[in-house]
Amino acid sequence: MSVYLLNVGVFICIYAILALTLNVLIGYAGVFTLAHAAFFGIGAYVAAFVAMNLSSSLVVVLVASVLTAGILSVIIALPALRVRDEYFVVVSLAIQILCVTVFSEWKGFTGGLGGIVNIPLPEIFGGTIATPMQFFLLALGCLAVITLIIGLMVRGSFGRSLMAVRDNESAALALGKNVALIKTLAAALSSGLAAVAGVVYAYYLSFINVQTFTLDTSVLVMAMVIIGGTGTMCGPILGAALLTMLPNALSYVSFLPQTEIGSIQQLLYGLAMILMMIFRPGGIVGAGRSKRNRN
Amino acid sequence: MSNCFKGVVASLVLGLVVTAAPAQAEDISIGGIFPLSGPNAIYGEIFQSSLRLAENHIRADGMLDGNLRILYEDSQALPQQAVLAMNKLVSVNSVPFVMSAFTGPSKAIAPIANRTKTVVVNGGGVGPDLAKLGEYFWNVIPLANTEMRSLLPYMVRERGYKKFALIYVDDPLGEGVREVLEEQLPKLGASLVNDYSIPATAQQFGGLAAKIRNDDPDVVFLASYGDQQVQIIKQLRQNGVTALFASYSAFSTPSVQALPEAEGALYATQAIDFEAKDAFTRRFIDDFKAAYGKMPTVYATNYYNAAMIFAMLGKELQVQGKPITGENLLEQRRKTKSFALVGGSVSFDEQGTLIAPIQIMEVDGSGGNVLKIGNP
Amino acid sequence: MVLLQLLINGIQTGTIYALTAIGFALIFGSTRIFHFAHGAIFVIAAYVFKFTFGDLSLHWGIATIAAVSTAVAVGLLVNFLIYVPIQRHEGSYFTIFVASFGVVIVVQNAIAIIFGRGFVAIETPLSNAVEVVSGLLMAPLFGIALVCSVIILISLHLTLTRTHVGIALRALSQNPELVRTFGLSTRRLSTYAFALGSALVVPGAIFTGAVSGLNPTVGLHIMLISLVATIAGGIGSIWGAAWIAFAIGVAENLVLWQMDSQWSEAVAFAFLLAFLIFRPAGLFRLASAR
Amino acid sequence: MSCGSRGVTAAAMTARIPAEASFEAAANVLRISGVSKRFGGIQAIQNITLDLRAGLITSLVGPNGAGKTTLFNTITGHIRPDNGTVLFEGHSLVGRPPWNIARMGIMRTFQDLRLFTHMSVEDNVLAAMEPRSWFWQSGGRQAKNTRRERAAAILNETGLGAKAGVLAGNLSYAEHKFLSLARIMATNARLWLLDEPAAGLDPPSYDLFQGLLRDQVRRGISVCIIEHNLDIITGISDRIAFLDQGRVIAEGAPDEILEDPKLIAIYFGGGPS
Repeated sequence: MSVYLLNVGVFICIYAILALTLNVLIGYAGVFTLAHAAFFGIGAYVAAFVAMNLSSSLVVVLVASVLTAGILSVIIALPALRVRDEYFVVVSLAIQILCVTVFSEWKGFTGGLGGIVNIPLPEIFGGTIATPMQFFLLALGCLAVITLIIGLMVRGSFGRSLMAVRDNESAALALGKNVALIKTLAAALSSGLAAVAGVVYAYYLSFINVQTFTLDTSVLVMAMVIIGGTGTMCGPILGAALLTMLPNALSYVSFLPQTEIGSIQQLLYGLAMILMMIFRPGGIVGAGRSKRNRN
Repeated sequence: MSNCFKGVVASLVLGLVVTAAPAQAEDISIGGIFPLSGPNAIYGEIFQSSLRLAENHIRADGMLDGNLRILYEDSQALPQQAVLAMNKLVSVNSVPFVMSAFTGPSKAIAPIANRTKTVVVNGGGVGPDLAKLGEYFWNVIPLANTEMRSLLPYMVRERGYKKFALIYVDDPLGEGVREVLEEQLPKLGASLVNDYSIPATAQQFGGLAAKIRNDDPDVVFLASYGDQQVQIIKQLRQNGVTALFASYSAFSTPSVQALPEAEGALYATQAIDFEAKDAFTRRFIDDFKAAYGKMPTVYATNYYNAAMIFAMLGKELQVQGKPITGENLLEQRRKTKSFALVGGSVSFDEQGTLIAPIQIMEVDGSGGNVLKIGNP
Repeated sequence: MVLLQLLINGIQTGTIYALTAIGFALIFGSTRIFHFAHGAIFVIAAYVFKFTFGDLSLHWGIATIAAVSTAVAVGLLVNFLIYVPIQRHEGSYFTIFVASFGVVIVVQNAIAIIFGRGFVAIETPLSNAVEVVSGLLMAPLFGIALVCSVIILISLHLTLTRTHVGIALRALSQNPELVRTFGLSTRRLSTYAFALGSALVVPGAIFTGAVSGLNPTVGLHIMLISLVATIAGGIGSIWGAAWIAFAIGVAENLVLWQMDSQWSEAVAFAFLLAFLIFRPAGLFRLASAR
Repeated sequence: MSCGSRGVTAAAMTARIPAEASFEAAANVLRISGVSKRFGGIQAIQNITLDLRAGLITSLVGPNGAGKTTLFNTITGHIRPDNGTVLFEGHSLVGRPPWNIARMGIMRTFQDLRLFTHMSVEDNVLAAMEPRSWFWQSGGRQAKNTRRERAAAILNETGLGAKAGVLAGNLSYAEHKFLSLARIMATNARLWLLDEPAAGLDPPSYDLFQGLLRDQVRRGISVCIIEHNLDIITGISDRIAFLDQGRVIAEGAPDEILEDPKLIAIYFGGGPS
């Protein structure tokens, strides 16, 4: 039985990583993006490519994925971050959709809808990670490290700068903050670390295809962050845990029509998002009042 | 901080409770990974209906020493859920044999099957590359390319169609179909004048119609599914495409059969002789009708056959006193020349795909009429 | 000839896009509410029409009225029950957007549960194309759609230029201070904006349902188009939005001439990116300034 | 600067000898020459030429819409002038991004304060202290401690010492004003541009404010203030530049400007805010 729980645990860790990294942008930098799943995907595809063609070493794969995602995000962010607020939401939406198109059309690299199968097991310190327990520990380790990195980051001066930009961009400018640079760094950090989730995912399933990296995933992760609590450290983790297990929980509610489980799940978190925004914009963990001020 | 981690822990415990499900070791358990929720759940129900029948028959005949239990897991027809389910079945219930459906999920779980030496049998997906997923991945359904290899010669030689245009969803199945057309048509002296790939989500085909009209083919070959192919047929006809439609077994779905615009369209499916007189077939058909008040579909039949194949192999192994493991099942299948299944005796090719007769069908508004039955 | 046919199809798609985009542009322009749920209202309107006209087989007039009234009602409800309370405690685009996005998810899945996820088409002989010139086909529906759109656009133009509310709305979308000096309550105006904007989705919804069929997610694509159009057209410029939306519709079809259809959406968004990044003010900024 | 020299009146002599002396001596911190900016149809500022002298408090006075804030925005790079030059300690500012200008040593406050409302008071000050935020700050732990000590000192100076942990958003009006001042004190700016820093302060906090300002000026900070309240202006200004309709129409010592009936007429004609 515990093995199945480990399965769920691995996915919770993966989504927690995504939620935490997305929160860096949404919660701390006040940059609202819908393209997070794209970088999750980039991480996964790069991991698959490296693992199958270059090196089976986990470390190499991790480095490659994180760097690729980080650098790509910088290349995208530099022009994209010239626009703000609603405009950036739409830009990120466009980026997400373009990336999905690339994922499904660049068959040579991504295998399109068919995806990539038989991704080899990761090797680290000479051993391979194979059993669910080992994978769970791997996922948990990654989550812990990322939590640590982000935790330190938001408590340090960079975190202060991010929040300053979030709270009032022009004031931050006037105090000598290079807002564009700060936002770009935040994007690089967020996307780069999101790639780690992609690596774990690709290895764990040893199969990836475009369906996993669509707008739906971006929205799901967004919901995790918002329901858990923007601008907090453990809000996103809690949100990830709750939403990842929601389907399992629902499948035990006997009176629900099984054919509609998927819809009901989405309906529930859609509803949760609305109510949260009306009554508790800070999320479950976050403060009762808003995490953001008028611009 | 602490209270929030309490929250995380609490929710994990919650997960423990809700995800816990009992597993009996003393039974002979096999798995079924089907869409039980989500848009494709209807298929899951069809598969289960005939598997329930198979379970009863196997128990009634005491084919296996031990109580056969089929553990169903929900894939939602999505890769990720399928892998979750596969991991659970393999590592928790340690089943030797899993039945799967749909190309995406099947491809996703195939690596696990080979890694853990667990047999996976597909009775629903027809993507050509399902044949190439390793020795532990079997198909009890002929794949799209097989169907087309008998459909195309008929269309070209006997019906004299020369110019084909292809509209395909750009997924493995669609790709496979295109490859077969590109490879086969020239040999037959026909030509693929143009091929158009569409995303699985597309719904506007007015523009496509314009281009097809411009190509002016004899046949428009479709490689798409369910609602979308209905939309394509409708909109192409509405926009003045008069060419004949053709497809692989995808056209056998009721929605197409009932579609007036599809009248006369050609397609190929696996031929199952429901009229066969052997007791095995009759028992299945009679009991199925008795239980569900209608004729079994091809899919229902395939999964009944899949379960029966397991029972037959398992019986053999028990006779030989071998444990029923994936490895032994594979070995035993290779030893077995042919299986007496619903619709007659069939055998596997070396890749583990069923060699079954194919029938050429025509949409006639009343469930399709058979034009020709032949072995590939 | 293909190109001409594609152009005609493009015009058809473009008109539908334009009408929907105007609705969003009107709401976003005059209230600055990032009303992502506009797409959800589109879906609701379409299904209501399909249900009343197709399933209950009522007269198309009644069905249209039903669709319009539902669309308006939902639009206003979303505004009063969600946006107004949120704006009361704080007004950042972020909170509004998330809530609005929540509405989209809820509606999409509610419809999926009620009507199923599959395609449903509004059956009508009018969507069967007839050959007008040799090799050039047009569905009667296309003519109807075009005429309706033109009438709607003209009447909208009159409303916005001749009526007190219309002028106020336009003023509001250009600078809110002006309106306060007018002594008009922005709250009341935003009600008008939501009513009018929501009503404008109906024709697009009906034609989409008849031409290409519906499914619960059909609203998303059209919503994205409206966003692109509104922002590329320049916030506050309703006609800018209309033109861009129309152009996207045409472009989407023309790319089919050389490309496979999966690129058409990508093309639209490539445009958007270029716009936002190199001309953030939008194409019709100046046009709207007068 | 002819009007500047005429500005040395007997009254002024007696009023602020040291300041006046330093005025004659002081170098130009900021030299604005021929700066104009037009928005659509409106000429916000036209051909402004103005010098800000080191160690003095210069007030920008004038009716609403005279272009005072626009002038600030042009200096700090939030607005790019159509023409003209702005030199800070000899370096041109035109075309530099605001953050760059700020790092050169020009900091400003805003009429609407623009605090970081969801950060603690201390973090507001620290954020101002760390313009360059890479993922880490140089100097490590002990540099960090010195920053914290300095922040605490500044908060005590501005009377916010007790509120260090409070969210900036939850402060009172006066405290907001002082926090925006504290933020600017935390930077090492040599030129401060304050947009109505004292408006609406009650007498005690006003005295505190004036004390702070004088103290800073004594430490060599040059200040330019936009202010409407004439008492405040007379109270703290060393120099006054009078703007109307985007032009500098007079510049000189406070009493000189404020005794000019013509200017007063314009000022009240323009209506105080």
